[in-house]
Amino acid sequence: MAEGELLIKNGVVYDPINGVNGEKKDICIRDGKVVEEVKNPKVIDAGGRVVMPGGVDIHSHIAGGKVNSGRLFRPEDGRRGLEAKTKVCRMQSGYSVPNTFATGYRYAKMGYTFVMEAAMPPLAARHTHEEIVDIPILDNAALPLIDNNWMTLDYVKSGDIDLLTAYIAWIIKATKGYGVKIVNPGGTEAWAWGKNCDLNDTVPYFDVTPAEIVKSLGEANEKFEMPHSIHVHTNMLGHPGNFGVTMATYDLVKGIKPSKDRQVLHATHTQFHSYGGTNWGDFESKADAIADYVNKNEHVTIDIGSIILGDTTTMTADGPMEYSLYQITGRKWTNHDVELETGSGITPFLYSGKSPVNTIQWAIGQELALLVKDPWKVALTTDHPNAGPFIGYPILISMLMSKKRREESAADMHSAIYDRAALPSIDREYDLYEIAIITRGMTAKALGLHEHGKGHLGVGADGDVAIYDMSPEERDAGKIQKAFLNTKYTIKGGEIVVKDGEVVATPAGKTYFVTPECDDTLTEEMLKKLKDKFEHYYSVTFNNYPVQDAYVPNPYEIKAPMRG
Amino acid sequence: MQTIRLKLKEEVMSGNARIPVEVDSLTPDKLVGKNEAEIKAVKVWWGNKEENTGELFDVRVEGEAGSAEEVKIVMEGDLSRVKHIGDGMKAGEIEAIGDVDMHCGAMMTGGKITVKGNADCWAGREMKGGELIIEGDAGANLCAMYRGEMTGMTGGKVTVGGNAGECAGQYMAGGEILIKGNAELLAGLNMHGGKITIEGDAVMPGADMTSGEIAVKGKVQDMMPSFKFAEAATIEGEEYKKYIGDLAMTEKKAKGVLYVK
Amino acid sequence: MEITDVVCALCGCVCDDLVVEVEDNEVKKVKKGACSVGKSKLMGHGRIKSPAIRENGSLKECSYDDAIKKAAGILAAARRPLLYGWSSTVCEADKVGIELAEEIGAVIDNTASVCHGPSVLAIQDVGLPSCTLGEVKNRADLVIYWGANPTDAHANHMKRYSYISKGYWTAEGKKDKKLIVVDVRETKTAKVADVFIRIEQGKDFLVFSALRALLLGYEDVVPEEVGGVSKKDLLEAVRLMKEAKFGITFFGMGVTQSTGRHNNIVNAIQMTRAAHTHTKFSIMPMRGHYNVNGFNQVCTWETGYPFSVDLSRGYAWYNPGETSSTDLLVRRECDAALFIATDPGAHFPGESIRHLAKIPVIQIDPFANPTTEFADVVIPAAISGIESEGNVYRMDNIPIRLRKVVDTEYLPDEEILEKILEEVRAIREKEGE
Amino acid sequence: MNARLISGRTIAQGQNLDNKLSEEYYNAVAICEMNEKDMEKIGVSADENVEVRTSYGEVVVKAKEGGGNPEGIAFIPMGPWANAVVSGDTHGAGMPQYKGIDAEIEKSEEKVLPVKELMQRYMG
Repeated sequence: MAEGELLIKNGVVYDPINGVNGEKKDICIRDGKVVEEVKNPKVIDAGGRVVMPGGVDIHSHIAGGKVNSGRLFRPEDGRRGLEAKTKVCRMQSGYSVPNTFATGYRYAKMGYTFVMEAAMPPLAARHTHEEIVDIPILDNAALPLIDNNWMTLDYVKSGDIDLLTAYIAWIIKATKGYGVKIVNPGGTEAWAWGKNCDLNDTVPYFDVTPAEIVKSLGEANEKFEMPHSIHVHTNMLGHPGNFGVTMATYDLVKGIKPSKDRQVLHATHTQFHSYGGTNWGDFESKADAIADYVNKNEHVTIDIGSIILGDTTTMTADGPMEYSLYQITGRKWTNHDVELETGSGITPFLYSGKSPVNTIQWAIGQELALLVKDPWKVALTTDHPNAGPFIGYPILISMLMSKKRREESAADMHSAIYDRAALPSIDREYDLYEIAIITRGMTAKALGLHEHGKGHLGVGADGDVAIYDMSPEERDAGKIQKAFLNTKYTIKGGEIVVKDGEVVATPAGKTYFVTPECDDTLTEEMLKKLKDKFEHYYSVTFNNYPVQDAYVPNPYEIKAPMRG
Repeated sequence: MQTIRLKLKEEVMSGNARIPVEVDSLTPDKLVGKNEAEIKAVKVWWGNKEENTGELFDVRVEGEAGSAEEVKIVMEGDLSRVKHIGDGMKAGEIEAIGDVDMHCGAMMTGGKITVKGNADCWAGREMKGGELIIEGDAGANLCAMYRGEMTGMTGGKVTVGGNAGECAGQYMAGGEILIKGNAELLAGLNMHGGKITIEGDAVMPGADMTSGEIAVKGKVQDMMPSFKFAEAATIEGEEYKKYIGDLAMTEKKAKGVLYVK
Repeated sequence: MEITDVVCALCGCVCDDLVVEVEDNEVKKVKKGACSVGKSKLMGHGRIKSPAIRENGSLKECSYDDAIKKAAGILAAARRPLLYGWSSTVCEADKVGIELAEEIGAVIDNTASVCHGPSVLAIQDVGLPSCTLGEVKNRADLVIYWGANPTDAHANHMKRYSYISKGYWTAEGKKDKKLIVVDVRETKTAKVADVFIRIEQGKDFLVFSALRALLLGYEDVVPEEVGGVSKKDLLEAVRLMKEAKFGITFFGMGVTQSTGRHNNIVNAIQMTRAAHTHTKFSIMPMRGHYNVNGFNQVCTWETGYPFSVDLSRGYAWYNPGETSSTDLLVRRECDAALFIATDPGAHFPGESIRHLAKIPVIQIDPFANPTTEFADVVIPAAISGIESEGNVYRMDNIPIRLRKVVDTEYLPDEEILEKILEEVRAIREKEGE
Repeated sequence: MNARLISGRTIAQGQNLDNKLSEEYYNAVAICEMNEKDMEKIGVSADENVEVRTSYGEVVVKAKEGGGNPEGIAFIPMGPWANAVVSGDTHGAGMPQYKGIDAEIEKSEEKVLPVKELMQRYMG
């Protein structure tokens, strides 16, 4: 956080949380926070350019074990992003799996100031935090994986939602995590035996179903005033015909009342879950069905996980899915099952516009954004790096804002796009206000971060501002893309970190984490079972498990009291 | 025609440490149109510092050239720690007199390099076109891929007068390699295109190959146990056994052809 | 005073349930958890007493400041410095080391270079289907050690994690499991195996390929004997692999340091992939030092590459075989070297040491060793995991925080490196760079 | 006698990692384990010395029986004695040939050099 005052004048401001839609408006920042007025500020003349709050990414894989395994096994990706150190910046490497430094710089250049690491294996949480600390500029948080955890499975089986509540409180605290992440519930445990689970299959040896896991965690999460809902990667990712499972999963938590004014379930990288057909031959888009569900219901938000064409590195805790993908490509494949908790798989993948399947996938992500009517229910993501690297966001923004650009792109791609996807027939174009919603307003709200100064520019908000080098009237897709790739200015906590597309300062970011406050008696009872797990099945001790404070040198704690 | 003579100064290699000089900036296509003074000012890396070419090399330019095709670079002196000779070269000619260091002819797309001596590891790495002639021995990873890539050499022609080190032609996808001597362990590893001819002996050739062709005219030591004998074959009047492999990559993918005597 | 949950800073097992008795700021007894090697480390040995600088052939004691200044001067002036070691210290120190390497345009490399570097190269070719050690403990009914001898090198490994340990689906310990050992020698580990397969030295690659072919069903092409192993024995191994519910191969330097090197590991991983078409199968390198993996992790997230990283151009150029320590030294490329928490004097081929004797060498280590014999600057350090804390990564990528059990006057590695970095920057500023 | 030489870890070597200038380390590491038949072949009994020669150097170490070695395989624990004779050629992979070096082993009357003297051979 910078000390002193900053005045940004002559900007055209898009601040959806505060209902500001393209108003010429000054922004005053003092000591890192937005204030009513300033007396003796440093002045930035935005010169009629587009001004937005710092971007908030709701779902990205930028730090931790599998991200690093992705970097480690792809030296060939590393050399696609090499940049020498400068007086300000450390060395950079990587395209789909950039090093920590490049991650911070490249996000900041796009005007982002907060990124949620979307999957943290609890047992390896220290690793995620070590990397987060090494990512310059950005504020971060991480979502621990809780759904394939034996403790969770045991409590779901016995129906002890209160004890499950005590457990998720403990594990979120122990990992310095932010909320409840669910990835292929039950399927990842099954994968430890080389198997997988559909929504109503029984998890081997545990006698519970994925559906029961989602519902129980949904209920448990709402026992606290958690800033975020459960964050769900539904079963059968990437399988033709999975859209039914996806909607059935949404339905599971429909009746649960949220503890705060937000969704009950955030469904992530929905593109991978909106597939019709029965095999890769008759594969088709079902984005319309998913969008229709989201339009008709209030308890679900989604992020799109849209494809960026080209080579990338796929990585997920969904081990069986990565295995299927590797079997298709025959390329290198890393798998890492984590005892009693989760797993992960990684394999490189090339999305080609010549492939009918990839083309339809490419259309689906954008269809979701365009068919969900209320932008407050949808977030822009590429599930970095799964559907493509985050530096592809500006491409997506330009696509959503320009039907012409979509048409031009579709013309170069496989003709399946005209038969088995809806994209070519959609006329909608996003405006800048809507872009601001799906890249900061909605994401901050869905994560509950708007109450902590993120995603908006109201008085008291963090002084995180992006000034894009474009006028609000700009319609040229190429120029829009360019503007969103490299800001004129990015300001983080009142400090100019990017100027004219170059990183000029690299302050350390903060780590956001949630402390759910659970009843002591419940916790005591839960701990008996947990300690038994450590005694007999974990390979580390109970006392060495929780993430020590040393791993979070710049903490931002959010307390989540139990619901009264 | 133009000849650019670059002779490495003796003092560059006279210290306790023999710090490599990296000359990827000195190819005919990059030097064409430059006069002697300008060439002397071209930067080359020597350890962690960039130096002027003229500081490290005696530079002499003879003749004129209208295009890179008309440029011939002759490198002399102790070149055994001069790396990246002809790396990325597009056209013209380089003649290196003596043993050269790693990455000679790496990524080259055109032109011709002649090494009058041995070439260290990664000669012709990821080569796409042109011709590389190594009159002596080649080190390991001749014409191979860069770490992690699935494609090595894709085009061009490489001739090794002597022996080649381990993993010659790894992940090769196209082009031709002729090794007049022996090939060490695992020539043609992961090969999926192109042709390797080994006039001498080879050890475990063709492992994990899925396409392309390897012919070994000498002895094969440690034949891979996962190749299937197909038929007898005659090449240039000589009897060979033709094997198909590598079945360890599954039968569906095993389309590599290995000729042994 | 009894301290529990102490983490052993010796090998890649990183056992974290040690109980240690400390009195008068000294480890008096290791009561529980450690193997004899770990115990020996905790009980301590003679230390380097003071920083020292070599003058006229012999080391003269000096202050920390003087030694650090001297070290910084050597590094700042070098055109191709090598910074090597990093595996027996904590990630926090490794991070500073990488920043130092970046500042001076050095090559930074860790001991993986001479132990499991080939495994990393293999992973870069084909990936690594693996798991954490607790998965093995709870599920594995088939354990294979290939070119690995845990009885000597990772003495707690079988007991804590694999063959002997008891877990959820393996409540009876070794009664529920089969152990196959593949090696050139009949090691102590081989002696307790259910099946010992003796292999001809240097022929691992062939044997892996034969097993792959058999696992994929091409029995007809495999000859009667491969690499000194009969087809009958190979078929028996394949039967055990296919019948297992959860198989794991642990491999060691018997494979990485032999003829074929990284390609042996590629083939071992390919064998695992082939076995995975039948059942759940994983593979894991038996990483040697307690934090050899940690350096690889830190170096990867900071530079994009795990070891042997050449930063001379300001960005990373990674190419083991070129940028690895042995090559740099045998080829006499580097003009200065810093060794931290390692001992090339004992562990590098003689040819490399011949070059080290000719160039300035800085050593940071708690203990005198063969490297001390030719070091020009010697800087004693606190012992990580006993006298200072920090993060390390177990062989299965699990991060664990080392605990500090006694106090010390010696500076931790991290602080020594920070001071050198600061000094280097001061020199550069003076030079106007 | 011709043999293939390999080096590797042992318990006693590990116990003295931080203690390399000691006699314990010297006793644990300056040894060569061989098959009994091989020892007979060169006429050496346990605790007598052998000279191990390769194209990369030569070293004198104490002979030891066993170690599970088949005939023709000799084992020296990893350390400065083994490294006096291993190859630094990494074949483009960064890894020296620590295992599988062709060696010639004969009985020797020379003494086994202590660490410091061994290191002195590299100076000058």
